[in-house]
Amino acid sequence: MEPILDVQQLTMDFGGLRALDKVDLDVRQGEIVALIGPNGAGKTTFFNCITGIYNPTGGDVMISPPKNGAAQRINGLKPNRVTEKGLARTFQNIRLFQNMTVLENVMIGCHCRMKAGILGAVLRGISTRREEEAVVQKSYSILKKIGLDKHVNDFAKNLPYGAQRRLEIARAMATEPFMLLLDEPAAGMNPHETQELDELILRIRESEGISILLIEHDMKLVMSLSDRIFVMDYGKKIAQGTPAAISKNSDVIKAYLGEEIDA
Amino acid sequence: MLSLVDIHTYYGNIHALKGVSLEVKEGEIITLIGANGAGKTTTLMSISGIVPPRNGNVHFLGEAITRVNPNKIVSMGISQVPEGRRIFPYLSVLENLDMGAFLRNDQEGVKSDLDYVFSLFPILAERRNQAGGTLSGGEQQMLAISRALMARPRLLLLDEPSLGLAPLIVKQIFEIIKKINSENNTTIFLVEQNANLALKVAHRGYVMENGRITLSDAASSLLVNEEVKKAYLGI
Amino acid sequence: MEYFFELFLGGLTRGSIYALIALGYTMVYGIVQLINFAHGEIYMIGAFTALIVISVLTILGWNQIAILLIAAVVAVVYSSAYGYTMEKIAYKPLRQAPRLSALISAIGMSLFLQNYVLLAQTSDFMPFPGLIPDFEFMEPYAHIIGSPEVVILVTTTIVMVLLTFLIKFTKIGKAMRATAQDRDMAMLVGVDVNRVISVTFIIGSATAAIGGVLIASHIGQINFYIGFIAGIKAFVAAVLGGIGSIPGAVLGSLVLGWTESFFTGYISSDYEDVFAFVFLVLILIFRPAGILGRSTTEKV
Amino acid sequence: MGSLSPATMRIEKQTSMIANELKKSFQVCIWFMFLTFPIMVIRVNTVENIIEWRWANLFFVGIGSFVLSAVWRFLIRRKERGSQETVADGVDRVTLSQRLLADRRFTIPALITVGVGAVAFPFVFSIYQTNIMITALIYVLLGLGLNIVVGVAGLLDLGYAAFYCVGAYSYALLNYHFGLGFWTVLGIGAGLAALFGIILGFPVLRLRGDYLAIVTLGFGEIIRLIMENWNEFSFGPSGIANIPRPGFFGVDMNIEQATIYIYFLMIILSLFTIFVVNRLQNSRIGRAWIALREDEVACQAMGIDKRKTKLMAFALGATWAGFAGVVFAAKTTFINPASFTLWESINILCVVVLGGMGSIVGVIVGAFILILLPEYLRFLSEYRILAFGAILVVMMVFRPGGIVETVRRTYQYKETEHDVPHGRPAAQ
Amino acid sequence: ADTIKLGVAGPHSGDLASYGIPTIKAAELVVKEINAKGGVLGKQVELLVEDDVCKPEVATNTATKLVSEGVHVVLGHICSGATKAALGIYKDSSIPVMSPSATNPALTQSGDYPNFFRTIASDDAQARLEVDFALDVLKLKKIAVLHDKGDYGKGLAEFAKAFLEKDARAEVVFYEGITPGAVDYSAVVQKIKRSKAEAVIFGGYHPEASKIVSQMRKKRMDTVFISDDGVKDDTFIKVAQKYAEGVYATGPMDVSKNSMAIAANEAHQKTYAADPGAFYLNAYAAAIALLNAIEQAGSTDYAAVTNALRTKDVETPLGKIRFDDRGDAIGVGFSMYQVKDGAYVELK
Ligand SMILES: Nc1ncnc2c1ncn2[C@@H]1O[C@H](COP(=O)(O)OP(=O)(O)OP(=O)(O)O)[C@@H](O)[C@H]1O
Ligand SMILES: Nc1ncnc2c1ncn2[C@@H]1O[C@H](COP(=O)(O)OP(=O)(O)OP(=O)(O)O)[C@@H](O)[C@H]1O
Ligand SMILES: CC(C)C[C@H](N)C(=O)O
Ligand SMILES: [Mg+2]
Ligand SMILES: [Mg+2]
Repeated sequence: MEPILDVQQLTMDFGGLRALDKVDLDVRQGEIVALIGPNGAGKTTFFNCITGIYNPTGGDVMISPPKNGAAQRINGLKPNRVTEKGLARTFQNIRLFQNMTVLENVMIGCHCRMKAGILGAVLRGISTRREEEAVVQKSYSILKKIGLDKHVNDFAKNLPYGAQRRLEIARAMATEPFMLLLDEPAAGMNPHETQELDELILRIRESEGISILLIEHDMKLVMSLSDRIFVMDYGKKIAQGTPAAISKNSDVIKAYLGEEIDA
Repeated sequence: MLSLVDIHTYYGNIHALKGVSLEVKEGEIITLIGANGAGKTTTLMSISGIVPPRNGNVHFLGEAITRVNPNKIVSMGISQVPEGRRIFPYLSVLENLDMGAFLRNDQEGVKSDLDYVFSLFPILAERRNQAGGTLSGGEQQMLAISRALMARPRLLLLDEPSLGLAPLIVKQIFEIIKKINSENNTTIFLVEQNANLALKVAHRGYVMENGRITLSDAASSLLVNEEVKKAYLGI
Repeated sequence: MEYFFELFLGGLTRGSIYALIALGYTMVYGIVQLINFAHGEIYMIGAFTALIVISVLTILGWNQIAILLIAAVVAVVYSSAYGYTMEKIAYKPLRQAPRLSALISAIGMSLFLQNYVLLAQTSDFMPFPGLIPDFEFMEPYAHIIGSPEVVILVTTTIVMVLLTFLIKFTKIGKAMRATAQDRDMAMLVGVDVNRVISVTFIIGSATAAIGGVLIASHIGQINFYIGFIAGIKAFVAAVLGGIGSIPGAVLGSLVLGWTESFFTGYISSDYEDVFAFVFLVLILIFRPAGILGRSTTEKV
Repeated sequence: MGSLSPATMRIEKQTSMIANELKKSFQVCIWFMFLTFPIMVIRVNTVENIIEWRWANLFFVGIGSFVLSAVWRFLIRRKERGSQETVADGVDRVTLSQRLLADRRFTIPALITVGVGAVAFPFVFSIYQTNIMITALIYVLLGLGLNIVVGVAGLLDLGYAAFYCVGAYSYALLNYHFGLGFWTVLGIGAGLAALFGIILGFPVLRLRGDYLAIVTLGFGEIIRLIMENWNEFSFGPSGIANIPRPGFFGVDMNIEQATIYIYFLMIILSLFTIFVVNRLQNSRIGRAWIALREDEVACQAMGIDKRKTKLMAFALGATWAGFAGVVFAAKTTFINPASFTLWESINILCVVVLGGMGSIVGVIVGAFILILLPEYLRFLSEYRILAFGAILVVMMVFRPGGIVETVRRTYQYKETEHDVPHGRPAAQ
Repeated sequence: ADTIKLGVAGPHSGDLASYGIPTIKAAELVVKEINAKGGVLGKQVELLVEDDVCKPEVATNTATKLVSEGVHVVLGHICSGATKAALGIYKDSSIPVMSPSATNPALTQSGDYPNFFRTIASDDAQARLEVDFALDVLKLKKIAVLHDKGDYGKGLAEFAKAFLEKDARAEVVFYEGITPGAVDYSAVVQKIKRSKAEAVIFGGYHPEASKIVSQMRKKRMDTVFISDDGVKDDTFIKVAQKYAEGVYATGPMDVSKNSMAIAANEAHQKTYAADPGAFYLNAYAAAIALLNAIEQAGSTDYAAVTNALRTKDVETPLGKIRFDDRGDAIGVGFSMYQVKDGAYVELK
């Protein structure tokens, strides 16, 4: 099967520091792929380069959205263009719109799939009104799926940490992506909550057909969720493979895991 | 050493702590576990005086420290590794560590402590002149812990020190916690999501729900407590 | 060529005048993230206090040098006291409030202080004695640059160096930087944030007073409104240099001074300010955080 | 022990507290006497070499600061206690004003009263009152426009008066040269202002916070200075006089009638503004503005085009200043660049922040207070601006969020029966 | 009580307050004196003081306020711009207005404002005098014209420039505006030096003038400095001190020998323990002229009062004055002054 995300030789320099060094990575339709590695390995930087936050120094980022399959190069695009093309992300340090309600946060996610312009907003014709209603409804049902329907009208800043992480996912889903990039979604969650997250991610893939690329340090979650795992260290890819293979890979154990773990 | 008696803390209109009482004895490692939003962070912030409790009392070494300025509290020997690391983003790693020792005057001691934390986290030594804000998440966490250690506290408050760290480092961190507790006789108050690990290093533990302490026991008993297992250990 | 040199020196003088005010401005901004709109008024009050002291002592028949020193000291003390009080009244209660609220409070303060001086003293311009004597050795260059200008230049440099040293290397300076970056965390490492902020205002106001005395004696006249105009220019200069940066404030001031001087000299003073602002915009387009400001890209 | 009943203990505690407060106030009083000593007490006449000692002032400062400090402490204390008490009932604190605004039983009669009052106003009150009401309404327009930029989109604009200036000069010049009428220029002026909004918007797209503020400040000054210098175009600082008031089918009106006419015109224009601005804020674009204010990076990651959204905010904000400018020129019949200084921009900014950033009702209230206040403070004569400055500080200290804080809109949604394969996640 | 209401409008706060406040003082003193003598037409005179901050938009409010409070005559406004904006309102309510300071020529020359009078001459008259003096008396060839970009200063400078350009004897080598309030004018001064101008004609006020003159002299330039009544102010000499020596300035004809002027200045010294400020005597004269006109007219009727202003002479600190059809004071003209030994001396 053709990869829907194909990253080749991605390189990123910060001054003298090479944070990414010719990294290759690919994700196929419907896959859950994990990106792991020690702290400072360059995982978040990798996300930033793919989503247009940074402009990579070198390499290619290609996507082939499943709906209109033509492959296209997306490095150098503005973040909003990347999102329009169907890649949505969450942030390692939560970045919600703190002073907006939970529902509004998700509605912002819908922004790029809406059409109403200034005139539409002022005149509020039938189509605009329909669109607004539809967006409210869509946002609500996403929240319900994610289990935040109790909090629709709360301010994002007043949510507990775990709920904020889930809201980030909800917001990203609202952009109707074909692929979600999750940066440490389980950080700050207790094992019980992590378990719920595990189920949630599986459900997103199953019911929406969204592929997932995730960064995570919780090995239990990574091992149980992912189809394939990529491992980075010092900006380089040091291994890739199935969970079972990775958990036994001696390089990975040495650099990252510290011991063999059960996949 | 530290005791909280029936403290109530608010964020504007949100009643975050609804009568928390707990105690930490000299030389102990105690841990506070609880779901997201239970009020663990708030408890630490109330002790440090950043979010002073509206009612109730906090005593440290026999002195009341409720509504005392945070800098006074620090000078009495309480250091905190706050949630979210809170690295000074434009200070270099070295300067961040220096800030940790802000109230100390013994140049020699500071120097040797610096070497000590660099030995704990060699990566920090490598990045010593990089601005704190550009470190990766995990590097920042190491820096936050080191910074607190630089104050040579008598009581160290740790808020989710393992957050965002690689498994290898997490293990390391917990070892360091044990080490500073036994070697330097630093008392440790540990807040953790990773309850499993926390209860393994701690002597005693408290469980917090919705701004109240609902359970307290020896850590080993909590580890086998059915409810705790179900709710926090994910087993 | 000589003309060029003259304009260069003129711009330098003008720039260092801006810098004397901009230094305090940028320092307060750097630590508290507050556009202290009333900074210009502190400068004005410094000048007024000095004038009052000078006049009283002159009438009492004191000697020139003693008057100069005493006036400067009293002005520094009073400006600092005003800065300190202003912070306690108008800014401290607003620490947790939206930043714009503090800005409006500062604007209110600025209006209040202007009119306070207007009412308590007079609305007219008052002559301010030229305290700085013409040095003998400067006479050959007098057609290009005067002694007071040289004194201002030197003072600006000294103040800049002292402030940079203070912020970079002293304990209170470190505490200031920590407070600027994360106030709660600064408290958690034992910094007395209230004190740090008070000290910041006191030092910032003291530099404003020094500016007040020197600039007023250079210009030769003051009234209640001088602070506002000077404050705006200093604000522009501070931003141009990268607000919060001490050397930036000086560099920004000099660049602004030169821009104005050369534009006036070679083109026209009609559009002097227009050009200065256009230049400002151009610089900020290429360096969105000012000449010496740190880049705003944040790590996500 | 037991000899002290709790009641006496309370009283004792209170008396000691009061004594303490008085001591504090006394210290403040001494401090202020020191602080104001040179400027309030001494006045020198440098020509005649006379020193005038006004010791009485010291006394007034002393008394004044003592009383004010006591009141100030009392109010601060109450403010803190106030927030404690609302907490006790556990409900989310909604301020009285917000509650009132949300309650239809209150809003409808209130709206009717305001409506009737507004219509009757010019017939009941003097032409002076009507005149200042027009000014206040002009500021409602300006405030609502700037609110889009500052309050909603979070872009600090210190040069807003520039667009106001564009509107005013559009009318004055187009009328002077081409005889265009008020109604024609109303549209053109707004359009030109919007165009300038975009022109300003481009270079500042990359700038943030205070850098943006300074560039907009510069832009405002540039426009004013051009008007001052370019005589051939704008008649320079001496301005343009005899600008016609708006016409009404060629009817000749005396000043009183004209004032009333402009008053109603402004009422209609304000209603129109409120309508449009309200709709904008509650639309896809309005949400994007707010999101932009909250977090630019996340905003872009959610697919919002930062450039386009910012430019729209600038352009739409400027449009209202354009309208206001045209009306302003028609109302004063004389304009010169001095009306569009930085202070003007600051004044409009004060309207927005004092009223409550982002809140339409707040901005309207803010405009009325800030414009009417100096007018009604006229009895204080020279102390007017002094008092005005003090009031700004006090209002901000005691209501930092503005007079009316924004309430986020809640949306109506239908419960969906979403079939979730794995059952509802067990969120507590 | 039945009183004669005299409105006083001008900038009483803000950056231009110093031009407005002396007018209040003058009005207060005049009214106090007249009231002590039994008032006007047997009624006491009441002052209604209103601030206009020199802004046209505020001036319209000020004017409507005064009108709705029923003023009979208005002393003000101070700035030409504010005056222009306010005049329409007074005109519609038939109220005579007299300004001590608004010098814009159009105010009287356009014929748009029949209710307007002033106790100061207009800018073109001053410019004429300055130019004539430079050419006829000083016989200068190269002249720099400078202004402060303000309403008044630039207006004046433009007249001066136009007059010079019409005359073949001299050329304008330099014409520019400076930024008022700037901390230093060295660049402009250097430029004047380079232009080899023999004289500078400056339109504007004394704060800028003193800075420019001082800087020129400090740079050892001896360029002649000619300016206007905005500079013919003692503050200028106090501020510029030794550098003021030799500066020419036009100003209302010398009244220092006028007994009323002396008395008025003394009254100010006595009451406020300070020197009177700008336009004080003009305001003093205007207040007297207005109240006198009412007395002469026997009522506050608009036609009668304006007629009295135009036909009846009145003794004021500026001398004996009457107003012409356009509203300019007859007999109030300008003469040229020069600073000699720290004081302005009228040149004949
Ligand atoms: N904007 C930047 N400027 C300079 N260095 C940077 C910047 N962003 C990242 N780095 C550096 O790049 C390296 C990789 O950082 P990155 O955040 O990608 O790590 P990570 O793999 O996500 O680690 P973690 O698991 O701890 O989050 C780090 O050493 C970091 O210091
Ligand atoms: N700054 C704040 N403003 C308002 N409410 C807050 C604030 N900080 C925390 N809260 C609220 O207080 C309660 C307790 O929060 P706290 O951060 O102490 O929980 P926690 O136990 O540390 O949770 P976590 O595991 O997510 O860190 C929560 O309901 C939270 O929403
Ligand atoms: C006080 C000055 C501003 C008045 C000036 N002569 C004018 O006509 O405007
Ligand atoms: Mg990361
Ligand atoms: Mg927490």
